[in-house]
Amino acid sequence: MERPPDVFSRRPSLSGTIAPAMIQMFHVSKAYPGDPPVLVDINLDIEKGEFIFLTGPSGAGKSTLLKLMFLAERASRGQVLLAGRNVARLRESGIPFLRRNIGVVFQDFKLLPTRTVAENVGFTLDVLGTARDEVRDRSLKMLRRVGLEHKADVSPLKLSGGEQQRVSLARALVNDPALLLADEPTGNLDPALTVEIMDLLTDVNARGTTVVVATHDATLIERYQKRTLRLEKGTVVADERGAKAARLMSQTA
Amino acid sequence: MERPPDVFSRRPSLSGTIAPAMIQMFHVSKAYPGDPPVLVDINLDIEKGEFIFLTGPSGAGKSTLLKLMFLAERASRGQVLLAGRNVARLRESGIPFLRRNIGVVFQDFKLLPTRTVAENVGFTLDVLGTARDEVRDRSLKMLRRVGLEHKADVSPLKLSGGEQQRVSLARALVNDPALLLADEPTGNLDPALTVEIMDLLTDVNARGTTVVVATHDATLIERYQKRTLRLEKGTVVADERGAKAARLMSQTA
Amino acid sequence: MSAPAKLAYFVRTAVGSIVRSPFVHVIAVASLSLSLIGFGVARIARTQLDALVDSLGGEVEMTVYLAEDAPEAQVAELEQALAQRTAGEVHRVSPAEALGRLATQLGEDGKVLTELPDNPLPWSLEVHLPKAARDAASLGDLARKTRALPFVTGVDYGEEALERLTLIARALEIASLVVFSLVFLTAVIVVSATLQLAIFARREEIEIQKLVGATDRFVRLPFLLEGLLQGLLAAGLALGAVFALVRWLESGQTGLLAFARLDGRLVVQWPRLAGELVGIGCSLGLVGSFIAVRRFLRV
Amino acid sequence: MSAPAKLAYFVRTAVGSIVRSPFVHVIAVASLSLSLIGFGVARIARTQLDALVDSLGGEVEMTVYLAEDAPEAQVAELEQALAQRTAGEVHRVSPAEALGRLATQLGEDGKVLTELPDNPLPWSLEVHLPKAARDAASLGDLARKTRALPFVTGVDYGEEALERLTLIARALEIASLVVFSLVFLTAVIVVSATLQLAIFARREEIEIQKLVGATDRFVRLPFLLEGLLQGLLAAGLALGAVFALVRWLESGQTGLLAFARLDGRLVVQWPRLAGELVGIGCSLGLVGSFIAVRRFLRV
Ligand SMILES: Nc1ncnc2c1ncn2[C@@H]1O[C@H](COP(=O)(O)OP(=O)(O)OP(=O)(O)O)[C@@H](O)[C@H]1O
Ligand SMILES: Nc1ncnc2c1ncn2[C@@H]1O[C@H](COP(=O)(O)OP(=O)(O)OP(=O)(O)O)[C@@H](O)[C@H]1O
Ligand SMILES: [Mg+2]
Ligand SMILES: [Mg+2]
Repeated sequence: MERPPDVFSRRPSLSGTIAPAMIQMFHVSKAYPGDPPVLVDINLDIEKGEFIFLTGPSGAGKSTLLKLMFLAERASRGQVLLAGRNVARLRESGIPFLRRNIGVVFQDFKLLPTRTVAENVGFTLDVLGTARDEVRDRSLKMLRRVGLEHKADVSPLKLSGGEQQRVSLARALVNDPALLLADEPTGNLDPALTVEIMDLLTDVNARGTTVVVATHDATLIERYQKRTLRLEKGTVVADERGAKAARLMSQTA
Repeated sequence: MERPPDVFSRRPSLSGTIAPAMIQMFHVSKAYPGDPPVLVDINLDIEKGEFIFLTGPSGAGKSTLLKLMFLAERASRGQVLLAGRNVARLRESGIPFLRRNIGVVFQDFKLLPTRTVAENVGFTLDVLGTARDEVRDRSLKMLRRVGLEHKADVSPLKLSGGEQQRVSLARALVNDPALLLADEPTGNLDPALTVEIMDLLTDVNARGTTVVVATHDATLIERYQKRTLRLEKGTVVADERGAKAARLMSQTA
Repeated sequence: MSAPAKLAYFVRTAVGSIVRSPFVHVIAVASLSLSLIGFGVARIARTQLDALVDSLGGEVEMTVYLAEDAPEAQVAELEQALAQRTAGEVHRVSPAEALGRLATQLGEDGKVLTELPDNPLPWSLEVHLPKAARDAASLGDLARKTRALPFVTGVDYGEEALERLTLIARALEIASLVVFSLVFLTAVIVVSATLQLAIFARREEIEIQKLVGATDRFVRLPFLLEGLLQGLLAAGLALGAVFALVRWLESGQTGLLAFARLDGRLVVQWPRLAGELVGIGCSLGLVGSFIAVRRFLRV
Repeated sequence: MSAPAKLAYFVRTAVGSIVRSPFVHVIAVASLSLSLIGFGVARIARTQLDALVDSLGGEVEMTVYLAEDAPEAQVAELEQALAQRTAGEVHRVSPAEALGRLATQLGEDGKVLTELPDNPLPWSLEVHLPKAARDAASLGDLARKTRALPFVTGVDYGEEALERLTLIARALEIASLVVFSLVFLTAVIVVSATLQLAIFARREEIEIQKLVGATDRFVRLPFLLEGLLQGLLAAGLALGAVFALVRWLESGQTGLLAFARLDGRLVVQWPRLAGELVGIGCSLGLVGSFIAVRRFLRV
């Protein structure tokens, strides 16, 4: 079996060298065959431990950008580096091991209707070969954190939209990934729950996980004051890392 | 063929009698077998031509309430009247004709990946037996209104989340229904598009369609100042028809 | 919408679905046509096997040996009675004719007969038995009664050969029953299974159609049309395959036909076979999709 | 996780999937076991048909008639040569023995022989031909050469019967080839088709597994196990069905066995048949799911 790339390790490098960034993109473009390009000349640098909002109008390319990050799609041009590793050079058989370090909340949830909620969450651990009891334990614990422990043994078909979204989040977080990609993780949640889930995400982030959240919710961006990338028509039109303090000031003023 | 119930007619009753309400619910409860009840003793009266927001936390029962309105589910107890007609007395074979007057935007979109976007939108018209060319014409016109004419001949699989949501809305509106039920229709849209779509809905409402929108978006409810039903744990905890003016005043003050 | 326009819509939908997801349809058509090929081959084989049984049986005769002093009137009466009971032809055979035949029959050994001082053979009656009369039990009965007549010295009718023939016919009956029911069972299960899976793969479509107000009939019709189209297609393919098989057999490379004594030609009633295949194919397709669509219509 | 624990996980997953969506699995197992029943029946029928051909052929003999003055040394030499060439038994038959046999053979007609003044039959050699030697062409050659010997007056060997026997054997060969390939084709298509549809219905699961970091092997293994389980189950069912069929035939209600002269018993090597069915079932299941899973593994 191939070794998982341990560059994802969150422990500080003992040799004292500078740890590589979590995600780097150099002049990345993405076009689906037969269509105009969706992403054009993207340059990105997301450090380990950052919390990033990704925003922009519908169809701007947010989901596509996230797909490039967990290798559901490959860039048409340019270089994508994950934890310093050039993914273009990665063999097909290496992808699974890379993905085990990445949790993804899909915009359409992607839950299996034939499994229970707990089994859906445990999927990520099953793949790692975790023992059965431990899978169940950790799945339940994670479900409790998103407020759905009581729905553990129910089919996702029987859940409301917001409940499904939280299950998808639980699945993404259950194996404590180094990188969390969340595509519109609060789109079906009421404001109170949104705060709870965002607290969970900041908590996870505080413990070292790099978090990228695609969202349309302006209130969220305003409230949390994190670095925000704004995509429009496939290009990054704003990277408000520096503007953050400014905006914060203008509001408190 | 059975006649469609023409009680949905939006023309004023010639005989001068009072037109029945669009949706009425009396002591309606809904429990899925084996689970605690999802809706408890709901009483509702939605007049023809109203614009209603339905809000409440995740899992409160909003989608379930909408399902009762287009007969995807039947009430466990109580009476549901659609356009004055008691749906409990409706035969199974009458349901399709009733549904033809109701447009539904599903929370999970429910688009067919094997058809093009235009075909998905035209589905509603096909069912009515509309001629082929007219189906195409009206579908394209509707797609233009949601800003997706250029994606007409593409599979929904190739659309972004927000684009899919708008296709679902186009399908719901293409046959100019008397009643529109929209479950979280802007959950995947950016603020600018949300305004556009809401404008479309108010426009449709102005032309006589009764509109019920389930949403988590507080900004929406605040901005549009419509009658808002708030569900919590399966019961209506607030019906802010009267409070509307008051809130409006408190904000402008 | 007018009726033909509506039909056009349904046909378009059915064809569209076949074009869109060819995979499930290819499988359904393949399994349907395999079943139909099985049917066609069994059908032709049955005819050929009947011919084979006949050729194996050859001529079946009953010979009645007459006493030297048999009275002409009674012999004539017996002749008539036998002709009537067996519906066969009856010939009177003279001793000289009988000796000649015997000599031919014996081949090399027959030479001994030429050395006979005089013809020891009696007059006899030869009954050619038509197929219908070749029934071991009733022939045995007839032979016993004839043997009892005072002017009859003996009756031969190839008992053993006849019994074996009866057994062959019966065995073929059973064998074709077993094969037929196996083929039929396979066809029904496989066809309805593939169609159910095909529709299972499209339950989403059915669900959405019903949610936007389609009647059950509206949902069902394109599926039924699909089943019909699949049946037609499968029948065409099966007919082609059976035709090719028959031509191959007739080409003489196999020797199968020489054996069945058909001069290298199979007697196949093509129009009838085509009709049967199309009929069965369409019914299987229709019934299969009907059953299948019913399972997923409850939304 | 340890290897046995991992295996347990895969078995659990496979069994779980069978329990969760029994529908597709029932279909797959049904079509698999129908194919296996077809195979089993064909297998047994082939053995029985071989026996049938033998029984139809009966004894095949060659008779060599010797001249009255045939020199003993050369006759003995011929005897040896024939025994060697045909690998059969050779008997010398005296004129008296030959006449006796002829009389019996002729039945009623045989009475004429008792009236012969003296025995006109020559000495002869009778060659019992074993199965292997029953080849029309080489026997014809042998007969021609023997006939050319000065002390041989004639050779008979039932040319016509032998040729027919050869034809029957050949026809059965061809027929079973056609049936076998039809059954086999059906089996392969149907099994891989149902398994593909079964997996098609679960492409979502495969997609999600791959998205959360499952290796191809991890995705594939439960499907392969499922195929294996299906194969085993189908083999068991098929074996049961074939066993029931054989018992039914042996019960004598059909008369099929009396015909094949097997005293109402079919000679079936059950352990071997069971092994073959399990082997074929498991391979079909494995290969089918392997092909099927490959189609949907690219996510
Ligand atoms: N598989 C595909 N093939 C072709 N075009 C695609 C495909 N997937 C996405 N697109 C197109 O790429 C563009 C960007 O899609 P993407 O899903 O990245 O948008 P997004 O920013 O996530 O939008 P949203 O906020 O609505 O989810 C869209 O116009 C979409 O139609
Ligand atoms: N088919 C079902 N069987 C059993 N329980 C169900 C079923 N559908 C929904 N529920 C339950 O009913 C409750 C209400 O669900 P509903 O979908 O109506 O919520 P909602 O208000 O739309 O929530 P959201 O905002 O998250 O979409 C949830 O707790 C859900 O688990
Ligand atoms: Mg998106
Ligand atoms: Mg909902």
